[in-house]
Amino acid sequence: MALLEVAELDVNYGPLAAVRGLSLELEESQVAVILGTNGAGKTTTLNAISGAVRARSGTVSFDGRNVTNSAPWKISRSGLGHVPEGRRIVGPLTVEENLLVGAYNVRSRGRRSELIDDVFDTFPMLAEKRDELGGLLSGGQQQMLALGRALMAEPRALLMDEPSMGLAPIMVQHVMDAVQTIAARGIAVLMVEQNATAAFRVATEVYLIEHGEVILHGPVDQVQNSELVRRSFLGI
Amino acid sequence: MSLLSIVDAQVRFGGVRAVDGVTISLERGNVHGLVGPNGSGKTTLVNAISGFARLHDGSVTLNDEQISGMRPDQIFTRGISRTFQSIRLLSTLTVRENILIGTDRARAEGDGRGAGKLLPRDAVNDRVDHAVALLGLEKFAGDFPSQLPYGLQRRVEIARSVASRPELILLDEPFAGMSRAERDELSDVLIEIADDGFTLLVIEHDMRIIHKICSHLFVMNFGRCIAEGSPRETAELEIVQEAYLGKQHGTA
Amino acid sequence: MSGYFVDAMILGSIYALFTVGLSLSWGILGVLNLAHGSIFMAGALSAYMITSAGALPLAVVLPASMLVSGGLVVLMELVAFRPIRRRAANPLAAELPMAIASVGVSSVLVAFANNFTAGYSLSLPQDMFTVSSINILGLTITNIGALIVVFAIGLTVALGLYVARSRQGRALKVIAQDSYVGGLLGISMNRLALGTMFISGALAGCGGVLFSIHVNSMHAYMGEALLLKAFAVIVVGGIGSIWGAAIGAYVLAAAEVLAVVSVGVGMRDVVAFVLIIVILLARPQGLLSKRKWQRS
Amino acid sequence: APGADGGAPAEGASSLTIPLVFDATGAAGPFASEALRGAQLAITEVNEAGGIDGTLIEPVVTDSGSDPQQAAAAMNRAVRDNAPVVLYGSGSNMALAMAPIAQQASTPLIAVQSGAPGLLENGEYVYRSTPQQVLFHELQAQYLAEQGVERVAVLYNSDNETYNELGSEGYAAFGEEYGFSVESEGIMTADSDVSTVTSLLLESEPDAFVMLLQSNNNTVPERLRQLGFEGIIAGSISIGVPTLTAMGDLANGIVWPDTFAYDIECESGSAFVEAYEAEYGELPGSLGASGYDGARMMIEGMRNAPSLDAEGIQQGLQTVLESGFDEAATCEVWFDEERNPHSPARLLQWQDGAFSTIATE
Amino acid sequence: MISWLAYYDDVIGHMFVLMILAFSMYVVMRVGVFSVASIGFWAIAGYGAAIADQYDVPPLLIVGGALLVSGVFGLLLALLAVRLSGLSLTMVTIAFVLLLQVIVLNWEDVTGGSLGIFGLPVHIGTYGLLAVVIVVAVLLALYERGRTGRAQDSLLHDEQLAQSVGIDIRRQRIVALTLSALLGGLAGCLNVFQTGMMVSNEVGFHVVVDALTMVILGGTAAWYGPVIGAAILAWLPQMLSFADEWRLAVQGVIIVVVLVFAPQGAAGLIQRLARGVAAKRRSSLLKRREPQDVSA
Ligand SMILES: Nc1ncnc2c1ncn2[C@@H]1O[C@H](COP(=O)(O)OP(=O)(O)OP(=O)(O)O)[C@@H](O)[C@H]1O
Ligand SMILES: Nc1ncnc2c1ncn2[C@@H]1O[C@H](COP(=O)(O)OP(=O)(O)OP(=O)(O)O)[C@@H](O)[C@H]1O
Ligand SMILES: CC(C)C[C@H](N)C(=O)O
Ligand SMILES: [Mg+2]
Ligand SMILES: [Mg+2]
Repeated sequence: MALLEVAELDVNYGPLAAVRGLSLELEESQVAVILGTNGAGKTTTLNAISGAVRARSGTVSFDGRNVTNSAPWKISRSGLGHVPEGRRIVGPLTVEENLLVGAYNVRSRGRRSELIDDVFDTFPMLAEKRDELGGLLSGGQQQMLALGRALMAEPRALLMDEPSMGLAPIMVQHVMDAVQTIAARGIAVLMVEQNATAAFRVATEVYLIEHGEVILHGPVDQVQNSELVRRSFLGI
Repeated sequence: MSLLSIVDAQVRFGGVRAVDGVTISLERGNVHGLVGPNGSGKTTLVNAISGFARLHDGSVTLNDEQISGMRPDQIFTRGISRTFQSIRLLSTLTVRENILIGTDRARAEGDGRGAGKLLPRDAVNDRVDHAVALLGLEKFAGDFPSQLPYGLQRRVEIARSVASRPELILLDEPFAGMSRAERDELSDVLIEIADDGFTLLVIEHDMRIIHKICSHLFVMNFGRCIAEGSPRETAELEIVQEAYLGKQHGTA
Repeated sequence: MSGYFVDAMILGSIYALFTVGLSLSWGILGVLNLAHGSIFMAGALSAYMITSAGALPLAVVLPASMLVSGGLVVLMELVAFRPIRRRAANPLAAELPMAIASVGVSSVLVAFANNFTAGYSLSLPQDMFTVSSINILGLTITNIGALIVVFAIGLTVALGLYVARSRQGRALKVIAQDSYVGGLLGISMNRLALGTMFISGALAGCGGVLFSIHVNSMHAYMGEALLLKAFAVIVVGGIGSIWGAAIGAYVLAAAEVLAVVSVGVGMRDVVAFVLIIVILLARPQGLLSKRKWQRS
Repeated sequence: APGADGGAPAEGASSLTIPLVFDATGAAGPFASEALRGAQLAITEVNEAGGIDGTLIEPVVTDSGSDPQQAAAAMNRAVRDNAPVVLYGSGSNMALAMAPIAQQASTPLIAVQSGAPGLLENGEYVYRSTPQQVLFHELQAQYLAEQGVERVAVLYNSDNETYNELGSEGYAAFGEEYGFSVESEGIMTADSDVSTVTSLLLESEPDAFVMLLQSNNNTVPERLRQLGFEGIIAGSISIGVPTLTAMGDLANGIVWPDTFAYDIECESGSAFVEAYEAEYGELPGSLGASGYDGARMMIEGMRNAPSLDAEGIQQGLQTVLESGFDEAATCEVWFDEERNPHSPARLLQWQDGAFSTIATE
Repeated sequence: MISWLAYYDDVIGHMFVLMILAFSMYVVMRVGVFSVASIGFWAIAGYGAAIADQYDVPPLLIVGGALLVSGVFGLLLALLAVRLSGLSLTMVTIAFVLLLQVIVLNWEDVTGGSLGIFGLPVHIGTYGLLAVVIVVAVLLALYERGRTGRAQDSLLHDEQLAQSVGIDIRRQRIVALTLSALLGGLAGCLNVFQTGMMVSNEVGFHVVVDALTMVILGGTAAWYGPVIGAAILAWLPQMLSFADEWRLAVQGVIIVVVLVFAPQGAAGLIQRLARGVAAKRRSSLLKRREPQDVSA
């Protein structure tokens, strides 16, 4: 059975159906990418999985347990991390404190400092800014911090909403490498990404959604050849 | 004569030299690209031009008038508008109203000293309608921003800045969060705007777009402008490849 | 002269007990609880009600009253603050409605107390705690005065360390800023908010009980004057800062005692208000200012 | 048509609606609500005895909220309802707001308590039914002098006009007359911390400490004890038996002047005490007596009135001014040339849970 | 109907006065300036008018003087306070009001101390007040239409954005603070003209709370917010007279309930409903979008 299973998910904003009958599955160590134009319902899907918006119907199960419409904090504690759209760094906390709250449910002080060291290894730029307030970082630095913060919780699956947004090309590569590394450690990754070229380097599965529905789904090498994906997302 | 000249600009935050002696100029009617690694000072440079960051040293001159030291609203009045890297829309106003506030304080043309009269209401409406159409927002004009997906919110942000028809438009990562097709669409819009005689400075990480729309490129690193010139030549430079693009990324 | 020093210490401690909780809920959850004075009173009133059922020592009555006053604030959080926060467009937009709602709650509490006491001042029974004078370091102070000072300093330090050092303390700062992210990080906004509100109420209740023993009186309006003083205390220390509130409390108390002694009793209230104006015009962020964290 | 709180009489022609405006809530609430109970008792009594020549009094109570504007609004409403007379208790501020309206509309207004000096100057339609406190504090000053007191400290509420006058001028004058020096300090009623000001007053080493306070009557003695003060503690009518009882030992020896106490020794007084206790299940205090006497004065005015309308009752009240009235909780009430009421005063002292009279006028 | 109007003449008149006071609070709140200085000007103009009235100064001259004095002082205060933001400004202005209260209570010869000034002629009736309210409301409604309204919104929610689109936030705030002072002064003056008295109850923290309650209950979304808020506050005490000593408690509960269901106040609720209609219209548009439309 898959680690994360979404079945027939429906989400509405008032009268608007933002997600319709969406299903997806994610195994350990798997990296899946969701593609879609603006307004397709990508962010809404991730938010529904982590409990931040209510699903009207359908189920989300994580690790064999039904977590549909549970409180976000409960879902997060069960091991599902989420890097939100637009970074959402806590401005008045320092970089280090931002990372520490990421590890809110890691009780051991020692473990927390190990995790911080790992993040600083991955993003040395954050180590330099350790005592700077999160709100004062540059856009890209904040994106790194958001990623690092999610890793601090030692998640078993990670939702990432456009992780490459605002990152310089060299950093995009770096982040995708990092994704590959964590997936190799057994973590499942579901990412929404507009930079399909970069995402396809590390992803195994692709979901293309439109108007809240999955219109195309398959392994990367197959989907890559689809006319729709080539035209809209790869520009080939 | 250049539209905007920045001479030896310095912005410091405590010990951090976010902008460290930048001297560049922008030519009328051109689309200028501004790239650089994360934290290299691009946004801060835009802040310095638009009056949101105080210069510790150096100067910014627009049409021979020194604008460094002025307040942001005074600088806007002189014909510079900008977007923000993190989206800033007013949740209580509709999309159309959000675009309107960008033009409400625009001055009638021909003055340039910021003392001109406010635009008549009709002219404001025309400009806003034009911007709405340009960015394909007609269908969303009556919506509230929080109801829009990220990519469309970005377009509203851009429309607000463009609608006032300033001499210089500063765009901080306008393409963020857009798919490839959407980027192409938006880049055509920006080219169209430049063709109308406006000057643009665009911060962007997508080199493909940079090559497509820019006639001149600035590269920043550690607060300094380390290279400038035509996008193609500049991107070839080893120093740029190393600091910014990474090894495998020679071509787009 | 040392008598006035003791006065200032006790007064400052009362201000601290009162203000620290107010500052906590305001700075962290954006709840400017204008019913805090009534909660202070409710602590004292509940002590009165508890002891009227039978003679009990302070060691029992105090925790019980703190439970009552903390519980009242928890109730306020549940019926008023949480629903308002949930319905408001953003955290900032909820602040004033929550403050005004707390005024509403306050008038309920005061009306209850007023009807219960028939408008009279009551005294807590003497057998709960016998006030006597003691001598510490050459200063003469009543035992209740000493207790107030000890509680104020002890509780403030404990709370200050908790907020600064603990994981809950950090989490509180997250939910103050962005409850959406708090949820994604596994922080339960509701639980932490309840905990915070409880602490703030319990501290006020503790202050109320000790104060009413100290002055041998409690009545429906006993907390109102303190609320206005608390504004000055918070302004001096900076909103949301525990240490700031404590320092502000003693600064104000010392300034007031000094003013009464050297200028006149009429000057006493002027001190607090002039302090607010002068400090804010000179240093808009308060004496212990926080770093700015917003950029464009 | 106008609402529930006024207008046409409810039960036929034989009842007369009289507005009772009282500060049931707000700063003056504790005092006025007791006064209101006293007033209602007097009205019930007269109704049970058949009313005034067969006309029953139908009281309609309005709460001023201790707010002068609300009190004035209530007075305006009474005028519009053609009320023949209005009874008010107890704060001076509210009375002063109502008085000009009453005078202008020629509607008699009887104020209970409301000791502000200028009240009666509003004109002949404005009456006061209870003696100003300054009239009987002289008894207390006399007592202090007899006890050999040389220095007196006075702590008063500067935001209550009665106490402000008494504290800032009254006692200074007494001091000159009876040969003691006076140090005084004013505080607000809402001040809850009196420690420093008490210490300050004790610096002059007084032999007596006078509290002219609406609140803090129990905190000040506690503070005085903490500071080791051993002189006489004197108070005023606002101390009240419940507060004294609650204070326990602390209250022993406290003296205060009053025109009433529930052991009062005259027929009308003890009848009042008995009736009040029967009605409300507790013994009346000074304010209950004031309210009762206010209503008594109104009833006397009505009895003497040629007709039960404003003009008639005004004439009746003018008669009362000359004759005074007995059947009062304070035994008897008479009026001086300035139309100020007087009653026999006495000085009370608290000891071990009960008071005793230690001096009379 | 006519008799009802005549009967409640003073309540209605008072309601109109409160509306002008609420407008005064509203014009600053609307641009994100949380100043309660209005109450200060209400008090200054009120006492000024009452004192002048005692010397039989012609009413129109008094109004002119009140406007002049509050305008000038308002401008001075604005220049001093404009650099304070958010709650710091609130605190300074609260301190300003409380300081005025101390002055009023202590400067007996002039202000009548705790008693006040009574027995002044009534200069304005309900219809006169209604006319003033209508004029002010129309002016405000015209003022906040379109351009200025949007600028106010941007000031309220995002200063940096406001600056970036050419709005001089400092100037806007000074204008708003001065306008607020003028309206506050006007309201204070009319209050005296309507009631014929000025009392110390009209300055102090509870007046601040009342005024805030009006603005928050009504909402700051549009000019009709304060109108609704003032109407509620003027009539609640009348309608709740049945509750006797529990009146304030009932009033408190009502305020809490309203805020829980409409944290943006009545005006916010009205706008939300209007917004709901807009959203419905949109969603039907969206559904009709064809797939190729988007990917093109
Ligand atoms: N809070 C909201 N209220 C109403 N409608 C909303 C809300 N949030 C999103 N929507 C609508 O739901 C749909 C899906 O939005 P969503 O944010 O999930 O898109 P997305 O795929 O993440 O787009 P983008 O790439 O621009 O981020 C859009 O039509 C959007 O307008
Ligand atoms: N207000 C500030 N206070 C402190 N440091 C700041 C402030 N603004 C910027 N910085 C620092 O200055 C440096 C440059 O930031 P800037 O935002 O200009 O980078 P950028 O080039 O726009 O990066 P990105 O591509 O990530 O957006 C960063 O290290 C940032 O942390
Ligand atoms: C103590 C109170 C009964 C005094 C009363 N308020 C008066 O003005 O006379
Ligand atoms: Mg999205
Ligand atoms: Mg940037």
